[in-house]
Amino acid sequence: MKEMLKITLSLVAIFVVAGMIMVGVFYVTSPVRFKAEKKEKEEALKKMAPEADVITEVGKWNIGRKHYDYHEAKSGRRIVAYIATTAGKGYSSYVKMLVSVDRDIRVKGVQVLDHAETPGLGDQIIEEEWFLEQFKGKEFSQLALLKKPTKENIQAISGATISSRAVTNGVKDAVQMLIERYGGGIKVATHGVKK
Amino acid sequence: MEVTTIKAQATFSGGVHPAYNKELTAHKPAVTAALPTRIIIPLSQHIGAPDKPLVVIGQEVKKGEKVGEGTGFVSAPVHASTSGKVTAIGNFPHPLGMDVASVVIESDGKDEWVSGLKETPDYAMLSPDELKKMVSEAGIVGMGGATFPTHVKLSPPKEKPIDAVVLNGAECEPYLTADHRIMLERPTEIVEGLKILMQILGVKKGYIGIEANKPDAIEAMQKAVAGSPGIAVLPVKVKYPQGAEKMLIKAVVNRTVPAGGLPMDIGVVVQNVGTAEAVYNAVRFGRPLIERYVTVTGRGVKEPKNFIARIGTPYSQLVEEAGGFTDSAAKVISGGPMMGISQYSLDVPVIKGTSGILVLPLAEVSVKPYGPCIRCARCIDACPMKLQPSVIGLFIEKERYEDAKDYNLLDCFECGSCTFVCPANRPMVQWVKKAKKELAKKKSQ
Amino acid sequence: MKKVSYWAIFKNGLFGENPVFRLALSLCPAVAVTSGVKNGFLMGVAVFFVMTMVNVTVSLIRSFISPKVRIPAYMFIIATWVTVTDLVMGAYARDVYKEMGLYIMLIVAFAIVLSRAEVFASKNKLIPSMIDGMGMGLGFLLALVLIGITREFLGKGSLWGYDILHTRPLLIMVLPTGGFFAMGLLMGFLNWIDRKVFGGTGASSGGH
Amino acid sequence: MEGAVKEQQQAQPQLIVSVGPHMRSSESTATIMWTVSGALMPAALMGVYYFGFRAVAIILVSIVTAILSEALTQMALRKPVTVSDGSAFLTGLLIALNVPSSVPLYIPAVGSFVAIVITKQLFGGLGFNIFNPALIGRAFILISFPKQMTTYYKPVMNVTGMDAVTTATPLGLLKEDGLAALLEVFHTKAELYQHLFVGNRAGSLGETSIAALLLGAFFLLFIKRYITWHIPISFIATVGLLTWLFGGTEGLLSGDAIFHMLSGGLILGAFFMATDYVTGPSVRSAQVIFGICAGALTALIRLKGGYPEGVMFAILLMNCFAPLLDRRVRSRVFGKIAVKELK
Amino acid sequence: MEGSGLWEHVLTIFIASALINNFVFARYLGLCIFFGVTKRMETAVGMSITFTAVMVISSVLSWVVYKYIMVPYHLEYLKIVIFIGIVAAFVQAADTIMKKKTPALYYKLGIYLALIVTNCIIIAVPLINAGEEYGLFESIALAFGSGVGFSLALIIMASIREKLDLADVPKSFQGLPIAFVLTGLIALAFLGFSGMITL
Repeated sequence: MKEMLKITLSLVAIFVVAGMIMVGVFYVTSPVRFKAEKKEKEEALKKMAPEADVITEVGKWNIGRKHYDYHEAKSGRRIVAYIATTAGKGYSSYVKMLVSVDRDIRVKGVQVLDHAETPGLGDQIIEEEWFLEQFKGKEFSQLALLKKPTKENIQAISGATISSRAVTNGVKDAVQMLIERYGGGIKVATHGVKK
Repeated sequence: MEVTTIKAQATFSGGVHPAYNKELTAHKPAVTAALPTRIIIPLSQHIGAPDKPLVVIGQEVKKGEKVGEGTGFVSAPVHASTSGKVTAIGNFPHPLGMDVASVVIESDGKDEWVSGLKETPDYAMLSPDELKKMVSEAGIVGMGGATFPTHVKLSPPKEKPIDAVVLNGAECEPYLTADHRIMLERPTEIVEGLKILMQILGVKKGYIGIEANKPDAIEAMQKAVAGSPGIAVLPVKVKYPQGAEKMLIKAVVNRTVPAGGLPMDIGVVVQNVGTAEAVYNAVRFGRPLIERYVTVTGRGVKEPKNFIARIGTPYSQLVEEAGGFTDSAAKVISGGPMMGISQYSLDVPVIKGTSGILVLPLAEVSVKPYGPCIRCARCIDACPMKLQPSVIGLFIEKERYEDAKDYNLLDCFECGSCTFVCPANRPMVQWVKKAKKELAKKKSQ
Repeated sequence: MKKVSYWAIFKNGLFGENPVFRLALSLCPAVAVTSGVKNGFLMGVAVFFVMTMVNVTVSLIRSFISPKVRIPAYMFIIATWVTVTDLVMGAYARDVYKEMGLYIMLIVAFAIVLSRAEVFASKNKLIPSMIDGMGMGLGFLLALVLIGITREFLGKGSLWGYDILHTRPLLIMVLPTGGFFAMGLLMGFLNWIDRKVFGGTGASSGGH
Repeated sequence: MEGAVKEQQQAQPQLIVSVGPHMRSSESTATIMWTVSGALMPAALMGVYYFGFRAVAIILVSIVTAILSEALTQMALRKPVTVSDGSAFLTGLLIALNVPSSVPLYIPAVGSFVAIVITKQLFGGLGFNIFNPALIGRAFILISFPKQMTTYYKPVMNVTGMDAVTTATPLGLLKEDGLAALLEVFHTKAELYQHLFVGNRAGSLGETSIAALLLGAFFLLFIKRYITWHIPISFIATVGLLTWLFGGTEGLLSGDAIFHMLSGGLILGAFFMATDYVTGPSVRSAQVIFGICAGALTALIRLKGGYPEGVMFAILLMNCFAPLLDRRVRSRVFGKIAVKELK
Repeated sequence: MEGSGLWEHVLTIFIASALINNFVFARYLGLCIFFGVTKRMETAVGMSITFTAVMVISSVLSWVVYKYIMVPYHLEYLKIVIFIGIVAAFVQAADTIMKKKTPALYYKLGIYLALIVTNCIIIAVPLINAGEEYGLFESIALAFGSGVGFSLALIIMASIREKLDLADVPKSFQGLPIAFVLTGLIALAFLGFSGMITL
């Protein structure tokens, strides 16, 4: 009986001390982590609209079961860009992206946040800088993927068509959503996005 | 009879097609070999315990006199194959590869039959037991090579009723033509022998299975069975090992001997055509088994021939009578090339199971080293027992005998088909023999 | 216990009983996080930290804890230190953590940590235990770095993220299948060296 | 009686004594390997005809690398060097036939090296490899050099192989752009089938000309009887059936089975690589299962997977399962009523 | 996947975790056990059965605790301690109950129970479930899929290693090194499934 008590007490003592250590570390690190996460996101957003001084989240939208958000970027009181998180279905993963558009809902920039596409093939969407570059200035109707050189539309990376399509579709979805929210006069040429 | 008309060649699944080489001797009538001056009669010419000698050194014996007798049921007596004097009793080389107790008789040249041989023209009136006794006394064993005492095979237990006797005239071993010749030269005797066997077993159906590459033998046998009710001659497909008991039964009566079982389990008794002839001689004339057909062949002898040779005749004499070795002779095999046993010397005598002496020239002797198994499955296709020799071989190579047993090693009857076809030259039969020995050793421990 | 020099204890973890190549314990992270040197190094640091701390803790309380409940107690201690590591890396090493957070958490299931606590720390004083933990941790770290160098150099043509070859010689090396190849070939190669150069048995233990 | 073939020579006329059988068939591992290599020659020649000098260079490089790798590894392991058995030659040839004509020459060399050293010699050499060496070699270089290995040239039909134009394979076209794009290139279905059959299309060196491949396959199946129908026919038929059932865009039964059976590496794979003795099951019924599963996997990868062609992965996956098949499916022993339940 | 129902998602998770993201071949988890128990087919099969059962049940328990205790009280950061506690407690309980109720089964599978606690998959699955915020059925699908995938890996590996026993592997590579290379080759073959499903 006495031994049982001793065992229990010793275990409880370990639990308590260990628990205190963990709680202590948690309280030290969690604000750091929270801040770091927030900063990461802000920096990513900032990159999408360098001229803005305030970027605020204004709503949520979703593709299928997945939820994404979108933001307004303001310089002073003037809106300079809308930024949406989005994703497109790639070869072996969803390619998560940030898409920013200007007030005319033309693409300002695309940034890939996260993906798990095949090294050497799919990950060329990041490695080949011209690919994301060519989205700049495109209107919704121009967001079509072609497998030949094009200035008007989007040219796929040869050998990485599926990943290229993932990016294009993700951007298209986001732009369409932003047109629906902010487009006003802009007509959506082809409604219903092929995925 | 419903079976006589079957033209389609029945067979079993598996098997191989080695070059048959029978043209060397098939057309040559058997000649009686000369009387040897010295005859060696091994006391072990059958499966079972060796006989005890009935003679002493210096004793005069007559042709046909019993010189050795067994003690158990599974045994067969041996007889002097000529008249003369016993000059030695001791261990002498034997074609199965070891030295065996034997009786040596110096021939007196007179070749006198022992007195008191009883002729029985009306043997059809005898009872099965009387007939069986005669067969047993005559020392008859399976002459296809297995040398199982015939009277034992003719005494199935009561709970296993027999309904058919199959005579084995397939002779699937390449080169050999002894059975072929005996069927051509003594068809009536064979059929009468078959009838005696049927009488002993009390069965109504008799079959003679002959490989289709011996049309003359088939014709001769068909002629001989004409008018005998219940007996039919059946051509079977030319394929090795068509003459193996289980394979012949499958082909002739389309029954499958259960694995690990015997033909009697499915109501069949198989005997070699030569055995049937010996049975006839024993019953009709009271003569014991003292001579047999022997093919001496191969490109290592000058004049391949068929002989009627006395039991005990040294191989050297028969080889000499066949013109002697050619310059390139390199290997002497007792029996056929597939299951025969290669010999260290020509001093061994013809025994009851000696169907042939094959002499191969150097060029035909395979001495290639073996390589790794490439799992081509040719052996699996070839195995008449449908085993997986490749896997069995791999296990034995690593000395994993229990695993080999798990792959039905013990069902192998060592026909050599797998080894014949193996492109990597793997000595499967040799391994199987070794594994069986190791397993037996383990069991006896 | 026989008096063994600290250096011997330390060296044992590095070479003689290298947790990855010799003891063949905790193989999962060895392949999982070593597509790059940096990840392998940080994983190694995490394991180094956890092992040292666990050994220290276990050694401190070894007289105080009843042998009957020592395994659950050790596991709890391990889980605690892993949680601490996880929280710290989650806060201060963000970019690595995003890639291999799951594997950091899985240090909790590493057989090597529990086995050193049980085999060594529970029977030894504080300092030797700490040195054993450090030696083992460092051995683990070295192994991970070695695999990481092989894979990153061959797979990406870079080291620690710095592009060296400006081409990717064998992309397969950064994929799971390449990790297995790298492990197998390195292990075989080290066995070979062990046999040829040091005359050892050159056999890896049978796993686990 | 121990040992392989023991020669014992005695005083008498020096007789050779060995355990039977004393006759052996004339076939050897080497004749099999060289004959299979020979049966691939029509396909190799067609590859040279369509893709020019580059094809010759690729074939030479991969064969030489394979043979060198085998010889050097065997020397390093102090084993007898057995390159004369033709198995390394065959592996090298198969790798060459399985790469596009566009690849730089070091790529097939890497493939041959991996095939011989990692897939075969590390596992104990010929007869013990678990996977088809040529296919592992190809998979390895496909993953390592994805861009080069998926860049195909149109057949040029001139000696130099210059001025080649890159294009997608028919399967690639179908997967990425649909049937319409395929017909845009080949005009009509009949023309498509004809191009596939004679081999005037983009693809790996040795896979394009179905006619040449079938010639070799016919030789092996019916003349030499080195392979049996079990694996190739069940393999191809399953691909045909499943692509017919599910391969169409207009619901069930609208797929183009003929197209699927003629395109990609199916014929090459089914007759020359799935039939590899070492890496497939050896019992016939297991071979049929092997073929059907490989066919199903091929159809699955082609129709649903990430790669346009699935033959290579299908065979490799089935190589994984071959030991299991071997274990579960054994030959029915003569006279055994039912095979005893295994552990 | 868009717009598709829960069940399709569940099925997707199941297939993906069994084949495409197979824990052994694509995520390198459970390797100690994978190499440890695949020397003989019997142990591989025993481990497969035990593992899959423990996997599913413990991940359900973990899910319940996570969803109804840890999330409401913001204790997510303790998930490592709590999950390993749940697994260990469950394995201990299963051990005791099996020993009492079904000694025959215990005799067959008991030895594997002890090994399971140090298997990283068993702790990885609840951690992934928590990270992905899966629902109950998705969690079960991941657990069962992982169990099936792991079993598949064990059985393939065991059958191949039995064959490998007969092979003449170079000395330095015998044992683990060749097992690693072999796993790499199997993983290479399993790449054929890649791109089939996107999670």
